[in-house]
Amino acid sequence: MTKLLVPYLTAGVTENWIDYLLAMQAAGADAVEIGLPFSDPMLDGATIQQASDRALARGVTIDAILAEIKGAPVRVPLIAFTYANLVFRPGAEQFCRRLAEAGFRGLIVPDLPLDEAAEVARAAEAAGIELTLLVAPVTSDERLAEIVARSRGYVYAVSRMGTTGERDALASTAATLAARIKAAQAALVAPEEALPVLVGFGVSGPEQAVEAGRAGDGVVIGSALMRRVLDGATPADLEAEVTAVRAALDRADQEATADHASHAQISGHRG
Amino acid sequence: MTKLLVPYLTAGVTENWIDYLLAMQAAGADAVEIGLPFSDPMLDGATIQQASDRALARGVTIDAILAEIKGAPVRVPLIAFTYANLVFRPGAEQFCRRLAEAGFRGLIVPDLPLDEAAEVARAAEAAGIELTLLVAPVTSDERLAEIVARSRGYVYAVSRMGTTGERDALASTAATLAARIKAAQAALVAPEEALPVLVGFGVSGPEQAVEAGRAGDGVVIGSALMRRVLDGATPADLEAEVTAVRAALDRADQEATADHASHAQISGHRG
Amino acid sequence: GRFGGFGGRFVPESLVPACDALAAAFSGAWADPAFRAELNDLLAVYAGRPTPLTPARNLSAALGVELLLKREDLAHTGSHKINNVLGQTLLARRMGKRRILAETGAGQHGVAAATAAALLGLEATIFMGERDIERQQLNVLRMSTLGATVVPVTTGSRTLKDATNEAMRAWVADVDDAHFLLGSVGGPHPYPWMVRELQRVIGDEARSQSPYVPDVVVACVGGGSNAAGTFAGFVDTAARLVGVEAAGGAAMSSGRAGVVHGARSMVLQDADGQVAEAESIAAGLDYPGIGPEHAHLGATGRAEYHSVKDDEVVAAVRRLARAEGIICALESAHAVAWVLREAGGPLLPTGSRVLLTLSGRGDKDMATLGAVA
Amino acid sequence: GRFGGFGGRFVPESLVPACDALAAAFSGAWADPAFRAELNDLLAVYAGRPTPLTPARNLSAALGVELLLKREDLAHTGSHKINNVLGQTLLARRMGKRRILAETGAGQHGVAAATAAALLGLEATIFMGERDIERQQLNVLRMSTLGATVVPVTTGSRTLKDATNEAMRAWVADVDDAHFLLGSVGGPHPYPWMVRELQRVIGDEARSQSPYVPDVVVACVGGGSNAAGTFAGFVDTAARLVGVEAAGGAAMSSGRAGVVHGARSMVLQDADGQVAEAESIAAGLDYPGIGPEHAHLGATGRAEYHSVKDDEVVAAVRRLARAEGIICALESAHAVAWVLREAGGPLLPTGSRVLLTLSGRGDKDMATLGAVA
Repeated sequence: MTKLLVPYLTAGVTENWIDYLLAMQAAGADAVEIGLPFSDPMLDGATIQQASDRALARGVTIDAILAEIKGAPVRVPLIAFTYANLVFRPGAEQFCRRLAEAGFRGLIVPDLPLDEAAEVARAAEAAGIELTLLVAPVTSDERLAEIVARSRGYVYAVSRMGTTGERDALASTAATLAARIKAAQAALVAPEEALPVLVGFGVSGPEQAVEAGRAGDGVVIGSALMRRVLDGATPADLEAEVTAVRAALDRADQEATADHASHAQISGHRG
Repeated sequence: MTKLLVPYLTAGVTENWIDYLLAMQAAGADAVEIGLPFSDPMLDGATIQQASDRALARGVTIDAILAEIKGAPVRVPLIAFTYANLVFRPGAEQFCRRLAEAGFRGLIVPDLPLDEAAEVARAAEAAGIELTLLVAPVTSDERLAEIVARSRGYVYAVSRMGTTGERDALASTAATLAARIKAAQAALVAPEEALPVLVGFGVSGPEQAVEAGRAGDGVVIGSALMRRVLDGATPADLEAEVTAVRAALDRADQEATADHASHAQISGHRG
Repeated sequence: GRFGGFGGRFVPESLVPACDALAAAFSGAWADPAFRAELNDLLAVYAGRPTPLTPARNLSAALGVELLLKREDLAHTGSHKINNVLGQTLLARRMGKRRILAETGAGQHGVAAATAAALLGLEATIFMGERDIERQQLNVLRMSTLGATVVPVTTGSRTLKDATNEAMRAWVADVDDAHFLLGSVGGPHPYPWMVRELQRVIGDEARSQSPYVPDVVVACVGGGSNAAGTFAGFVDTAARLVGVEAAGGAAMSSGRAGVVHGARSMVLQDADGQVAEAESIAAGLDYPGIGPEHAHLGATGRAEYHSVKDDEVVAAVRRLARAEGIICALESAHAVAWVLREAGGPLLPTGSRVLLTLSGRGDKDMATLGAVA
Repeated sequence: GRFGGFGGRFVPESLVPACDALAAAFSGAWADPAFRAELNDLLAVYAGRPTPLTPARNLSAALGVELLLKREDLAHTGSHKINNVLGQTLLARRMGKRRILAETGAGQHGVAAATAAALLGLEATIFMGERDIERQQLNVLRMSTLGATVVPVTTGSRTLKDATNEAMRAWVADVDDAHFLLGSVGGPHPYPWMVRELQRVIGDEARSQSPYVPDVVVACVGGGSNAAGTFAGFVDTAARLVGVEAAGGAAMSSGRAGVVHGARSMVLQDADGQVAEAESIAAGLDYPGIGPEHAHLGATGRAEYHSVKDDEVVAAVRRLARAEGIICALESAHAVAWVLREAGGPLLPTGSRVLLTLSGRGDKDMATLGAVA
């Protein structure tokens, strides 16, 4: 099974930010997470903070972002990643409706844990938006089961305790957590109905992507790409970058398929 | 009766300070007050403070001052003006003995009021030094009588409440105080045994000197002269200055003698 | 954790177990007489409680009202912040934490946190906006002297709001070892409740010290911890409760409901929901939000919230200093400024009996005041 | 006014009646229950008395002694100086004075004097050496905020000694309208007696707060008012009394008997009797003399006087801050430094029970400390 690749892009970070989105699409992204910049990105590390600050300093608004997306030749599914206040300010219903109208498929709100998610979940469902919930390494089994049951589109495995951002190595907690989610899904639904498990937070470069992909069903890469954008990478540069990750994931997938029988235990509890 | 003129000089204020002393003598001073510089001249205004600081900064010591005086052709009586700590440091007896050896006639210690003066008074008497006590405008009649009785050489009338230093006008308290002292003396001793009353603190220039002289038997001029020295006056300049005061006092004396009968009440309780 | 439609726990999933554990630990500790006794002992023999209730005789005579001042400026470290940090740091130690993380604006909470950490043997890391570091140098030096690490926050408006973000980020990364020592009545449950409980000593003391139930109880409000603690002592009386905000950070008057720093409350924000940068001469009130309980008290009408401008605040510091010999913090001066402005008017009629919490002293503000002389 | 061979009243004749009147007025007031009640009320509801007695648990454990801290740092304005100024300013008002004149070194007495004057409606003029103004900017700003006039003194060493001279000169010139509000236990009679009586509240409180009579009672000494007030509470016990001077201003260890500022006491001076310039990092101890009662207590052996160096003092501020969360004044840190140095040695054997007066807080010293970091 090919691992999903979901790159992240802060909307509005540059004037030509749509070009980065299209580059990601061209490079074989399975979906793209669109960060709607927020003034107080509590769960983001320095890179995404900087990208958000830059976008806001450019004066972007949610309306403008959605309009640009609507006008762009996007075929890949889009998932909005933003904070609760941007959702509640216009009201969850209106916010989700506008996302849907702009062509979004999903929504991730990192400061909206299970206990506070009901209102937004209802609004999202009504608008046809998948509200993906996050699971953290410290989430209890009981709670994890409930999150898995309520999440839509994907289940987001927060690979480590910490903010978004590049790290030297993928946390060992990532594999453990993905396995726990898989186990919970197995107890809950038939294998073919299980949502893909995306591993995110601190995944950077092809090697870590492969490792994260091995743990779950796919990988979100954010800060590592945004760092390149902030440092001046062109859309073409970014396309090359994402293409390399795509290739590494595909190669790893072929190897895994070949080695499947002998390496079942190493590759974990895949459903 | 000719009014006494007692100029004041901070010892050691310049290298040639003895020349100022001799200039005062030449100008007709009846006595000279020699300020022995102290680090904390509590009762002195800015001019004498500055003169004391300058002398101390030059590194003068009491020994050196006394030696210089001893070697100078001084004929006029000298009165030391200094603070209690310089008296007590070597001990009052030794301090007074050294003054006497250097040719001093008297001693004034402004921070040694009647109640604290016994020890120094004994030491002074033993050494043949006249310890002159001060009377202030706020001194009670009873206390004033005792100060008058214990003072030696002169009685020092502090003309005003305040520190030494030039003022625009002589305080009205000066005449009142001098008259009170005279009255106390009249009650105590025969007119010919009464000590001269010197008026000091804030007397500057010939006019004020005349006014102060009229109130008592003589006048101490300090800050007005030291201001000139600090500003660079030569000994000859200073001699001219003191000569002018001397002349004004003498002239006033002649006028007073001539007008005596008709102005008795204005000129006060002169003995 | 819920105050009507406000409050809640809008935090990353990574922090949910920590918030749960904290709520449970505080519930347990708060019900444990030994914990209460230890805290009360520290408040008394270490922090100098009870703080006096001082009649402001000269101002009262001049204004035609009876003004009592609750003197949190006399508490150890110079503000009411010590009440909260001693409680939370004792709790952190009880929970086996090794270090505390704290945000600070004016530096008063940071100094208090560094103090409690030194006393109780925990490490302290204090997050402070770069702009606040510049204007509150004295408190930065105090924190360093107390052995705390002060981390400059260079993002956003470089003030309290951003320092709070950064402290929460640091907490996520070290949630086992670290206690996030939030300084005000904001943040996710259990903070607004816990901090109010730890600050209610202000109101409880004032209630028992005051010869009467005042007509009006006034306190300044940034996040609102000194006001929450004060109001807690009088919420069950007929006293009017008045919170005074900085005009440039008036979340109650100019804000709208929103979610920041883990709670739904009133927030200064734009049409998209981007949080506005507050602007106040008082670094401690330079904050676009307010504690959720205040939002609730305001929504239900139990408390009123007004605002005063920077120049009124500066004038209030000076007037109180010259009339009563008390130099209060710029933050606390907001409450004073409101009384000065309204005394004799419809909001504060002549003869009113007013109890005002002076949340802290003004030493830290002397440079700022000097610059506007 | 006489303490054995020390004390007395070495002032210009112009000040004798004022000193007499002051002595009589204080005698009368001190015997008047109404005056005592008004003062005690202000000390309690305004100044925050009683100040706590804090067990320094961490330092005690580390040093092997039992250390109790009398917390004058928590009194209003940040030091014990408030005790004296409230008493003298009430007295000045009772005597019909219109203004007060005060000298100040570190500025703590100046701030306290400006505070009391503001509270009680008198004008305040504070004399402060130019050098001290430079190193204690915070306190200069506080005095101005309180409405006091700060007069820079540019003569001599431009520190406390010269400020005292200047204040006395100003007093001579306005003796009817002005009260000279001397800040320490020096000066002519009745000051050393009056100030000690006004400060004995420190010792009396500490005595009643302490669970035992300590083995050693320690306080820093410049002029020596906090030590005098502390010792007054224990002079009739078996406790050893220890005053700690700055090495560069150690009048007891390095001085000789002399007359400065109106009293005979121990004074740093040269062979002629010129008063030496003291040199201490603590502006409040940068003084070449000491109160006459201390000279007497030292001469009779009832109290011991030791000295500590600037670097020990800086280290003591930091150690106390990190161990107990208390940033004390550089002045107070002299007492701490002595305990740190001697604990476990012959002067302060292991197991000693020590009561130490922390005379003030260290906010004012943060810039100085920062510079020696």
